[in-house]
Amino acid sequence: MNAAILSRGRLAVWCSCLALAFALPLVLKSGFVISLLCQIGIMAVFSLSYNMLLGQTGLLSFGHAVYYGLGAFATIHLLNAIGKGGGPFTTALLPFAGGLAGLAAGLLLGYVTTRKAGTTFAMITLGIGEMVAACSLMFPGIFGGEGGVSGNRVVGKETFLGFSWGPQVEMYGLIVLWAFACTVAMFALTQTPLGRMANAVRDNPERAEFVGYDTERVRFLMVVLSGFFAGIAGGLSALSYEIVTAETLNAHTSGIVLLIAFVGGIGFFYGPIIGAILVTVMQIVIGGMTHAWLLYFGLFFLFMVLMAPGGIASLIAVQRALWQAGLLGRMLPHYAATTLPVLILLAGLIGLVELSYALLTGDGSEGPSKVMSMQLELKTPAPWLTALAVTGIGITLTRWIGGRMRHEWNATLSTLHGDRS
Amino acid sequence: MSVPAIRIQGLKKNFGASEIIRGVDLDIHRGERHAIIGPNGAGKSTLFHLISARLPITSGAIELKGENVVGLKPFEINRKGLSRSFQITNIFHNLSVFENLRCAVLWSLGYRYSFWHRLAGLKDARQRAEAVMDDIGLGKRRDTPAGILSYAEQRALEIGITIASGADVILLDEPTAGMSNTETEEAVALIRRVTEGKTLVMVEHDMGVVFGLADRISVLVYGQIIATDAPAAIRCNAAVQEAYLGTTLNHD
Amino acid sequence: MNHRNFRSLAIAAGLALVGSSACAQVKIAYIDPLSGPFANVGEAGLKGFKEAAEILVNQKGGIMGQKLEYVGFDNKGSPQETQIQLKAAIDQGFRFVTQGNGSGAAHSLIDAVNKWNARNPDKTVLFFNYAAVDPTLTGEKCSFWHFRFDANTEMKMEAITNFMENDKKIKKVFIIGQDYAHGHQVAKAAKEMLAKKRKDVKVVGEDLHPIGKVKDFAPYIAKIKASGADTVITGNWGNDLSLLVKAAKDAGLKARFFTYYAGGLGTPQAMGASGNGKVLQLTEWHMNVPTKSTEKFALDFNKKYPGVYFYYLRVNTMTEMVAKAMNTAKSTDPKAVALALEDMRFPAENGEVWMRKSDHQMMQPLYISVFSKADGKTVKHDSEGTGYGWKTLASISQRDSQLPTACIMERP
Amino acid sequence: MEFIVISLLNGITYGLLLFMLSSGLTLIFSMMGILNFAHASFYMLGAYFAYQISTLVGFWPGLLVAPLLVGAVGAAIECYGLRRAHRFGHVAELLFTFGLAFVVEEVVHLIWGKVAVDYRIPAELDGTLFTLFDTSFPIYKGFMMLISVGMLVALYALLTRTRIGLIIQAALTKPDMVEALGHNVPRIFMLVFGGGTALAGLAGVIGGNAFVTEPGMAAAVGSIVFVIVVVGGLGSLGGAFVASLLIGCIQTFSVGLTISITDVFALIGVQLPEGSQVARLTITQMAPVLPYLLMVAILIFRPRGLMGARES
Repeated sequence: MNAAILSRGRLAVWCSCLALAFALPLVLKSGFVISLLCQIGIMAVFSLSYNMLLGQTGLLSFGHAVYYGLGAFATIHLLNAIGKGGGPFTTALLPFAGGLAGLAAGLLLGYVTTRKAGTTFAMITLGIGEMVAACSLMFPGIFGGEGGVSGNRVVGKETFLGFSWGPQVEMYGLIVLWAFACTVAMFALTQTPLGRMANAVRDNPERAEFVGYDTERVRFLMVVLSGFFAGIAGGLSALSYEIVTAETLNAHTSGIVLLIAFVGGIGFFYGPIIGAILVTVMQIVIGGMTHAWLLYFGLFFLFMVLMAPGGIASLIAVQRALWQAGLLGRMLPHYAATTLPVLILLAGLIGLVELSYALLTGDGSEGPSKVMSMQLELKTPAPWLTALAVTGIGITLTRWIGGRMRHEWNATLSTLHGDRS
Repeated sequence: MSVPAIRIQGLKKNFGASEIIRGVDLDIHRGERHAIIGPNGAGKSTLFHLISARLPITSGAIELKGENVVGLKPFEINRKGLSRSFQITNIFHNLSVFENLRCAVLWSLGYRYSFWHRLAGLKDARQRAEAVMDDIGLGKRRDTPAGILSYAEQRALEIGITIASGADVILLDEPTAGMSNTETEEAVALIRRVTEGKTLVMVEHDMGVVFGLADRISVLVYGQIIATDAPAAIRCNAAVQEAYLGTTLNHD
Repeated sequence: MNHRNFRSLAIAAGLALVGSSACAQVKIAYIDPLSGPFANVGEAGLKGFKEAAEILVNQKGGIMGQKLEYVGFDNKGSPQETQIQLKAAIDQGFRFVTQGNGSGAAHSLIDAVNKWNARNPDKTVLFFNYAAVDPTLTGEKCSFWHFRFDANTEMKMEAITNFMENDKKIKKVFIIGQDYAHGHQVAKAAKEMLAKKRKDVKVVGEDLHPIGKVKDFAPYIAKIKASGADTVITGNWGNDLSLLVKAAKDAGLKARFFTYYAGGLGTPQAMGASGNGKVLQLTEWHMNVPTKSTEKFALDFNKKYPGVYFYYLRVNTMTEMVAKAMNTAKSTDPKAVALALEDMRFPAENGEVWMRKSDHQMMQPLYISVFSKADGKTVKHDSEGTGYGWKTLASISQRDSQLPTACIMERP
Repeated sequence: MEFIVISLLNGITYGLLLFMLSSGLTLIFSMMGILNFAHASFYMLGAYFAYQISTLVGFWPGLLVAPLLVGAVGAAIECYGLRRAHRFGHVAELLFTFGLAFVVEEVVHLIWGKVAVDYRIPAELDGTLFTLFDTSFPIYKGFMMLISVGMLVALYALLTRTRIGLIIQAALTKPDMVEALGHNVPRIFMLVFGGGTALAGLAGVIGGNAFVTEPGMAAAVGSIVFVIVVVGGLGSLGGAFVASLLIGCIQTFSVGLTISITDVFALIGVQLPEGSQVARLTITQMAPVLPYLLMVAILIFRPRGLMGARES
């Protein structure tokens, strides 16, 4: 370890994150929350590995799930193959095998995909992703067909330091360890010559060639390494769920990881972690609250693309910069003032969406239906008009107050940049 | 004389039906400062692109220090010790000045695609990048993202990236284009300083710069070199005068 | 439920179970896709369960005075999400889960339930499967904690081939299916059973196509046509089935289609007239099977939920059987309920059904019917408002679709 | 012989439909540099609009109105969404269309429900056009071919006979030049995006009832259209045309080939070990994967595509 990775501030942040991760299950004891945390840990590793491509090398991939899925299958097959011969210690090391499978897949597929960058790369990965997903259903012997391949992570009767990995909490601990190790490794990678040259290739591939680097090779290596970490994430998911299905390597999984990385912020190392937390919680918690979650999710994503293309992390970074420049105080009243109209607007919009969903998927019976814990008569205009009115008021207020905020925002930003340059 | 730094023979380049480079023969000696001048559209930048393999040649031969480099990729030529700058600023916009320069020195220091070395621990890379940074006068802008530097600073960085790897053959494509007089003077001093002991080939429009810097000058007109000589001789060359000033001078 | 009913029920409950609250409920978690591409299937199923619980159990006195309630959990069709939702349900105190869409999710659930019960013997969970038909679920992977209320792929094929045995018009059979476990199982069962029962029938072709990827089935139809087949057997469902039938009609293919899933959830609508007289299905029930009360139940259901059509009789059967088992066992402990369900014989609306103890596979009567123009008599009701409905060709008693099982059950 | 002719007809019909989709995608890509991920969503919208119109006033008005509506929706999305995303670069644009595909699918769920709608072929087109070797060829397929070819001719005329067509054509080969000439005006972008999506909408109108109109229809064709664009060569309309027909035919012909991979290798004298899963696969089973294999092969051996002029 070294000074660059472990500068005092950074060391403190890393350690407190690790401590927090280990402390969480002490506070949140429900099995559901533990499962949710496991999922977040897995997705954090997966999306960080994805960001090695998108954020750091500028490669937009639509087929990253291939590495994740192959890693998962390799792990589960190995788990089953070792069977009684293993023990908790070998089980704990299995995600590494998943990583190697991801690495091997990266070697093979990366050769084809990294011949191109940019849009072509995006399309090729999409095609290869589709191809692997389609193949996976043709070979039920390897991919288990529709039912997938399942295994049992509890091997034998003995324990390793008291852990059998049976209870989900123990699995969570294992995931935290792996996720932490992977995060440190991936961060360290950004601080190496290859990591830096990946940034250079992202910014200006031509110039990178003229300082002696083969951009194709840089992209290839990044795909391979990213495949390795994606494979580890897949291996962790195999151990956590004890089942792997062909779904883990299809386009949907690839799409989700892209969403996570982007929403979190691809320009920052920690962005995907924020994304993993946010998106997983949205998916599972909001998904449990409303059936319209996919729509909300899509709209939220579009909003992020148009309004905050740097993701949540960039928003945080800007606030931090403002704070350091002593300008945050100038913006805070405006943030506060904007909150109310935005909330009104959201309430109106959500009301409209939920009403529509209730009308279309509801029980269709006469009489009131339950929408957002209110008993409403869907067939009468009253709730609709109310929702429309609230939306209208929200739009007007948001435009009015938001316009003033934007003015102030631009002024503050120019002050900020003025200070800098 | 020893093997020339660059030897070009019968070089041709066609874009579709139009010939842009129509048979260039040129020897660049080791250690000389060589300028290529000529009217707009003469093919100066194209010639650079051909030498540095940014564009494939149509026919002919190019040797770098006696070695055939036709068909090599840009990075392979770079690794053989030829480095170039661009007319349109070509830097890593999101990286800081220091990172730009460090990227430029990594390969030549042999770190290749290493993902086991820690950048912060690479003392030689840091020192070299810092030395170049001071050379080009950007020491104070060390951590500024290259994208928000002023134009002249970006041009200086462009030169910095080009020389940082320690290549002994340097190609500069209009290094002072778009600069004010003072900036140009500083740039000339910079170029003179950093190319000490190296082979320099440059394309330049500013005759003050050309005649101030160059040991020899080649004049490229319509894809052919009409003259290669010392500055003083070029000044009096009739063909050059004709090319630059039209036909006001008598041929005979 | 109206107020008076509720009060009388509350009093009844109060009398029956001293100490238990009148509002106590038996809750079953319904873990199926409620969003995403298969949400329509999942939502239709949930509505069916809720309706069945209300009308068939709660309005008839409930379970030991308690109300039965199904609560939806959205597994988005994913086996992994299924496990997360199972944890969520267990956290909320659910001890019974039901699922049906997709054998992948069913495998995931059966595994998770087995492991959970092994690791938490004091908080066991019981899994009722209403539609996942992979034979291995009651075969090699059978579990004490799993009950299946739908006939599995092999049993259905047994019924279909029994029917074919007597239909001498059938000479050449073509098997087409989706290229995944279910399609493979259908094809395998069809070939084996035909070889046993009708040596004179030739299987003239067999094709597997990737699931959900084929837009134009014309080339497959051309092949079927070239093979001279008079009968097609397919396990296809959803669009893969509708498109197949449509393409057959376009190309003028005369062969009949024996299907598993032509009867519901949008397929009749998508097939429309092109299925007329050519598409046969095997189900435990359809709208034109005479029953005591299900006809009314279904009509009320269809009226109450426009656009959703009552399809799963087994949902009703399962709900009633579970209620009966709980009432018999006088307990809502999963193990007690499981023991009460074993070997239960129950007079369902489509005939007597039997829950076999050895593998927890329910045996029930099955019907082969053909898609034909509704005429108000034999085809009294049309399907999904298409003007076409199902006409019964044959009924198969529960005994005739029984098959031996490979199940070696570990009992607690 | 029979098999070949029938398969050829089927392949060409399918290929022409694919071309209607990929031509719009190619146009948008060459003009704007945007890979419209939501392109197939507009195809779906076309089908649903046409269904809605057909329930109100019949099929024929829908044939005209639905594509125009889709085009209008496309133009509006370009104007209010894409243009903003454009400022953040190509990745943001691509992601915008990616998210758009999500939202369109959900909105379709919301308005038309999650099951297939009953979008039928009009009675006057329902029937047999001719019977060939005992297999009937439906009128509707003939109609689809007619519309596709008509559209092809119209597109050709537009590109070669009008000013905007010439600009678009120039953009296909020399995007920088067109930009430099000051044609990079938002209005042209809007028109091209609207036009491209309208083409997809038209494909939806005639494809929706030939196949099934349901919320998954966009995802089903989405990736194959990308394969066509890559195989044909980015920005090449001719390439997209050839690739569409090629892939249409590959998909129909491969279905008819029951030989397995073992047989294929046996033809070239290689004996594969018995019993492995790969070796037992037949070409038929692989049919839908073949386009992707073709794409990979093209990328390895001819990276700029069949007729592509430039690499991206």
